[in-house]
Amino acid sequence: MNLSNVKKRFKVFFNRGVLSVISFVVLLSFILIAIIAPLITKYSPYEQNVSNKYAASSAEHPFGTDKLGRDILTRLAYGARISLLASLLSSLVAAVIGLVLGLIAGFFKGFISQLIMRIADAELSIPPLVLTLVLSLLFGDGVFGVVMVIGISLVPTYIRLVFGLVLSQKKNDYVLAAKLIGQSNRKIILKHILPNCFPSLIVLFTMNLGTAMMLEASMSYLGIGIVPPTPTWGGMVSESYEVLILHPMQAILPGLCIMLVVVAFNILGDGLRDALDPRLRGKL
Amino acid sequence: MLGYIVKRLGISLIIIFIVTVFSFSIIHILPGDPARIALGEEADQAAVDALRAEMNLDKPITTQYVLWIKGILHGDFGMSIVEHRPVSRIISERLPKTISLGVPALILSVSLGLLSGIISAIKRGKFVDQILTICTTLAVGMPEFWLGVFGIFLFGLKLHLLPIQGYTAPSADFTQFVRRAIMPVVCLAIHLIASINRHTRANLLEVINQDYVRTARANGIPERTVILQHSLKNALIPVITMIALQVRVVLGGSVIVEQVFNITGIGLLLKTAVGNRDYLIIQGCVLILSMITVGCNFVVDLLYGVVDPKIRESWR
Amino acid sequence: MKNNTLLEVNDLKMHFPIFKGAFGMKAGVVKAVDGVSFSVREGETFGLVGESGCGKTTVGRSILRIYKPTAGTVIYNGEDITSYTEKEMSKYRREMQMIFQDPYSSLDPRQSVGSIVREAITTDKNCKLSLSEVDAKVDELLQLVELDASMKDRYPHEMSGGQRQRLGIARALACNPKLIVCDEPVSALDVSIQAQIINLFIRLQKKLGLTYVFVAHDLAVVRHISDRIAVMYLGNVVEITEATELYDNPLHPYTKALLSAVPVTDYDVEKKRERITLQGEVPSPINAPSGCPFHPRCIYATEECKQKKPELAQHGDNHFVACHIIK
Amino acid sequence: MQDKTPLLVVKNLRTSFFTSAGEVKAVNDVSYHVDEEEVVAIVGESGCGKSVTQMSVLQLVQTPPGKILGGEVFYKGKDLLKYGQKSKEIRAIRGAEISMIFQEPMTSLNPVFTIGQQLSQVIRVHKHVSRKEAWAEGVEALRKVGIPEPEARMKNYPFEMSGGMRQRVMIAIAIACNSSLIIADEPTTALDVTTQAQVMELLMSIVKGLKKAMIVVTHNLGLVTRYADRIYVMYAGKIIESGTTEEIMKHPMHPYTIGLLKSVPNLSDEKGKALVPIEGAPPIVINLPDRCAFCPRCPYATEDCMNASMPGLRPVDVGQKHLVACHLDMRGSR
Repeated sequence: MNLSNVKKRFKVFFNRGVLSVISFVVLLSFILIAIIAPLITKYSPYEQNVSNKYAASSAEHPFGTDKLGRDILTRLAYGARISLLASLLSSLVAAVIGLVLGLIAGFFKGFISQLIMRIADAELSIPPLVLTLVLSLLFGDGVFGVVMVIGISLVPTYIRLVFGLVLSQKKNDYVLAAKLIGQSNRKIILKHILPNCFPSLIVLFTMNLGTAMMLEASMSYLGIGIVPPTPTWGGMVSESYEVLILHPMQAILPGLCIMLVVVAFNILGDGLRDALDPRLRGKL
Repeated sequence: MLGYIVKRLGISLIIIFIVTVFSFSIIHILPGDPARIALGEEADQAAVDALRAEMNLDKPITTQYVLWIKGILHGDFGMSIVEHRPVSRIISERLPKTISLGVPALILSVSLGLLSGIISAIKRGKFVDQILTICTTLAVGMPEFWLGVFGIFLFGLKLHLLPIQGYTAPSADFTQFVRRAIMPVVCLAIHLIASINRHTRANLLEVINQDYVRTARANGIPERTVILQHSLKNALIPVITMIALQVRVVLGGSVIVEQVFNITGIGLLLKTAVGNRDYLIIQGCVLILSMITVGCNFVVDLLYGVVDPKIRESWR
Repeated sequence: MKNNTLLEVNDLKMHFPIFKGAFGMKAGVVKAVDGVSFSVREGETFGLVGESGCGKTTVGRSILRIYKPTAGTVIYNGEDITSYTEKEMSKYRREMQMIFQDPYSSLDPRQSVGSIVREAITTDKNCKLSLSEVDAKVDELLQLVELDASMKDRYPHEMSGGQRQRLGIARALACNPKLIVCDEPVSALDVSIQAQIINLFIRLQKKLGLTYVFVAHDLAVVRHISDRIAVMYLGNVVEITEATELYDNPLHPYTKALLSAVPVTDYDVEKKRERITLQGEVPSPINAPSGCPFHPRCIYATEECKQKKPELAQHGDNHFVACHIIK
Repeated sequence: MQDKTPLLVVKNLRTSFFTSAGEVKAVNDVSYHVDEEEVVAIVGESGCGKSVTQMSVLQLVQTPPGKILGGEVFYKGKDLLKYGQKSKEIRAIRGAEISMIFQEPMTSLNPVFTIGQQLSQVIRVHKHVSRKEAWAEGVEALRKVGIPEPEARMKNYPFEMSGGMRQRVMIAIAIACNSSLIIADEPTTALDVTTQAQVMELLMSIVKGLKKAMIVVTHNLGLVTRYADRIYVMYAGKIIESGTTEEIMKHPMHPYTIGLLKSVPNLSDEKGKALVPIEGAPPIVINLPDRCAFCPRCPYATEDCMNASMPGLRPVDVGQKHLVACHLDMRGSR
């Protein structure tokens, strides 16, 4: 096979459509694994077996065991649960809060709008991980804490998006037309402005799933938020650090999982953006 | 010009004010008495009360805030309750390390990101573009800590090319600084390189479809000039915004990267302080870091005028 | 019966402040409309014509009280609505409708055709129609604007420009309006479609007794549809007269130039026409010239024109001109 | 009478856009010519392919999705389509031999460069003169198009100028390198009526004064009547009628041209004359059947029109230069 032929096949394989399908399949399988985790493995993620620590890959333990003899496959599967759940819930929290604040800031002029936008700016001026570190003091550990912390730190992205969308929509004549037929402000927001925000919101939401996942992993790696022994991918990388030279796979596998899911979310977001709202290209 | 600067400065100050209120109140909503944390569970109540008085904790919360701000304006961020040293001194010891890694990371990502983005756009759909697209897509999804761990494993432990941990100041030993900084800098820059590449590519492709690019082509301007002059300058404007927004991501990344490579910069300081509830350090770090971000954004706002004559017009 | 005055505009002024600098200081005003008076009789079409920036759109929007005028009065149906609040306006809101220039941005892209018309019907607080009656009304309205009832489930992006404009008209008609301000309603359409929409406007007027204020830059279109026409220049009306009179006997120098700038398709007539090409550009409404706004470009301008702003004065039947030269 | 030599001859030009919905035959077998010192108008509604035809002449069509599929474009005897899209040869033609003026003066000039930078760049690309000389020539060009204070204007950015002024700048760029043919694509559509007259008069005085040829692409029939020598009428990617302005305006022979003239409101019409619109909307040129594309909207269409294949251009009368692509003989039936 000559080089140009290779290049051609490569091109076909990696065009948008195929990539989107692959990422969709990757995501679906991770979600499936997360849901049916107890069916995949007979072990519990917390079940220790110190006599069998750092076991090599075998039929019993496909990916081996960690320093406490826990099955790595099991911990990866349960880790998927935590990571997916945390990123999904935190993105939802952020979307709801951001949508409401963005609508208010965009539709009503004056002090309230200025205040909301400046608070969003202030939040955006604090580096993301610094913000989550500080907020985690407030919300404490556990899934709820992590969801709130990540959710709040993602809010400004939604506020800014919705604010911009509302402003650009208010310029459209259909908002004026609705006013002229006697429609109230509240109805105009709910019936006309809100539905037209949704396509862009969905795009941002999908992309933020990846961001949330990354933040959760980073927090877990630092040992804040969701703490051991609860299985998380970030935490697993952190735990395997000390035995890196002997058992590198223990660090590489969970990292690979994070990367696959985040990349899949991003590609899906790109695809959705091109399909739903191509104007966002180059902005998100 | 002056009016514009004053306006941007005003907005920056408002943002910093909100940040101070935020970081101050978060710490004070938290349960637990800082004086008690400082002295330990066994200390007697009288000593705790004395410390509370010394730290102004017995005063009303607004007075505390005003005193804190007053101190900051005099360069006094208070005393660390764990290290018993001035916060300002601790931060000034730590900050240079973070910055000496952050600045090269920014330079690396802007230069590499822009260059690869332009190549991607010119060769859109071609083999090079496909490769770059795959690389950047993967890079965006790569956790910094994992890349760091992977780098330590490969270049440090397996190949013995680079030291795996620690930090040397560039003034002390520059070669050693470079050897130790390579991996942290790459880790800090990886996400930013990828996103600058994506943005540059997307914006350039968008601009290439504009009417004025068609005019340039219709007037026989060579394709290279069309892209490097007519399109790039227009495409850069949104990219600059995006870079300004991403400065904070690099600073945030330092928390992770400093943990991975055991560099005692401001990120690691903050992480430790959060663990210790050393609240004046937390407040100080948050404030300093957000001031750096706001400052960068301010500079970028001014930079706009260089690229966009419309903004320059509004300065007059 | 074209004698009842439906709308009267007296010395209407609309000045927009410009803010500049760090503290949002007022740097000047755009005198978009600077003293415009005219009246519109019930059932007639009143044309407002002029080039971009002359303030014709602002006049249209001030009539509908989308803007609150800086000075002057708008009298609708004998009632001074100039300083009405949103609440007081609500009784006339639905009587006064607007057709927009851009058939794309004037329709909500996420609403189906049926739902757009239905919304306009049901927003009426006094609407006591049952669901099926509303549906029947929607069909009736679509039929009125010559849209197929099968289009009800379509979305605006599936329609052509002409169909969208018909839908915009149907939405306005759903409110049972008396007065419709048409803001450049055909200028975004293809030439072969323009005639369809113009004919529709004329038919609807005959059928429903509508009153139009027709705002446009295309003299030929305005002349075709209007009974009377006001020519605007830089926030002022320079000439008001009957449509035929305007073309046969234009008096104001600007009107003459405007008419001669529009070529006609009649080959022999076109080759014989006199061509007046104006020099210079329309001045900015921020620092409009003193005296007659047209004097810097007018070849007849005298010292008086530079000093004193001319008032509209009658020159013949129903023919009003604001010019010092015409005596 | 001396016969004029053709400056530009376009033969059987075909350009298509390949979209997800199918192949859009934007320019479908179009042939026309422009003589020296002649003003030719290409008339049609949006989407008829009149602009794409001109873009194809200079190979400015975006590829992909567009592609020039075939045909020949002879300019002064050389076939321009033989040159590559980015070749030196075609670049030497663009802006220097054939200049284009576009519709949108607001977006056709680069917002981040001054007028002087853009104007002198074009001069330098084609004339190999120094920066200073190019600047001076630019000032001269601005003076020729009637821009007051050209030296100061050279330092302005496009957004500091009005639409009419920007269109004058476009004209200045077009004449700066002394091109023989100007292609003006809807040059005045975005402008006000009186500015439109100013710009057109300026263009005509330049074309007549400097003995250039011009192609005006427009939908404005009045403009064509006033300024053009010859007219080509396009519909759905094809030329359906051509002839001198007088012939076409006085005796249109294609039902579409007739309909267009009847549907446009005219200042000279007597009051009360009803407009006769063409019903329906122009077709989207995807997968059109092989028959007259105007058939579905044509009030004169017969059974034969629906079944017969696409009519070719034929002379209205034997030996005449007035050509029409219609099965019917419309003489006297108007």
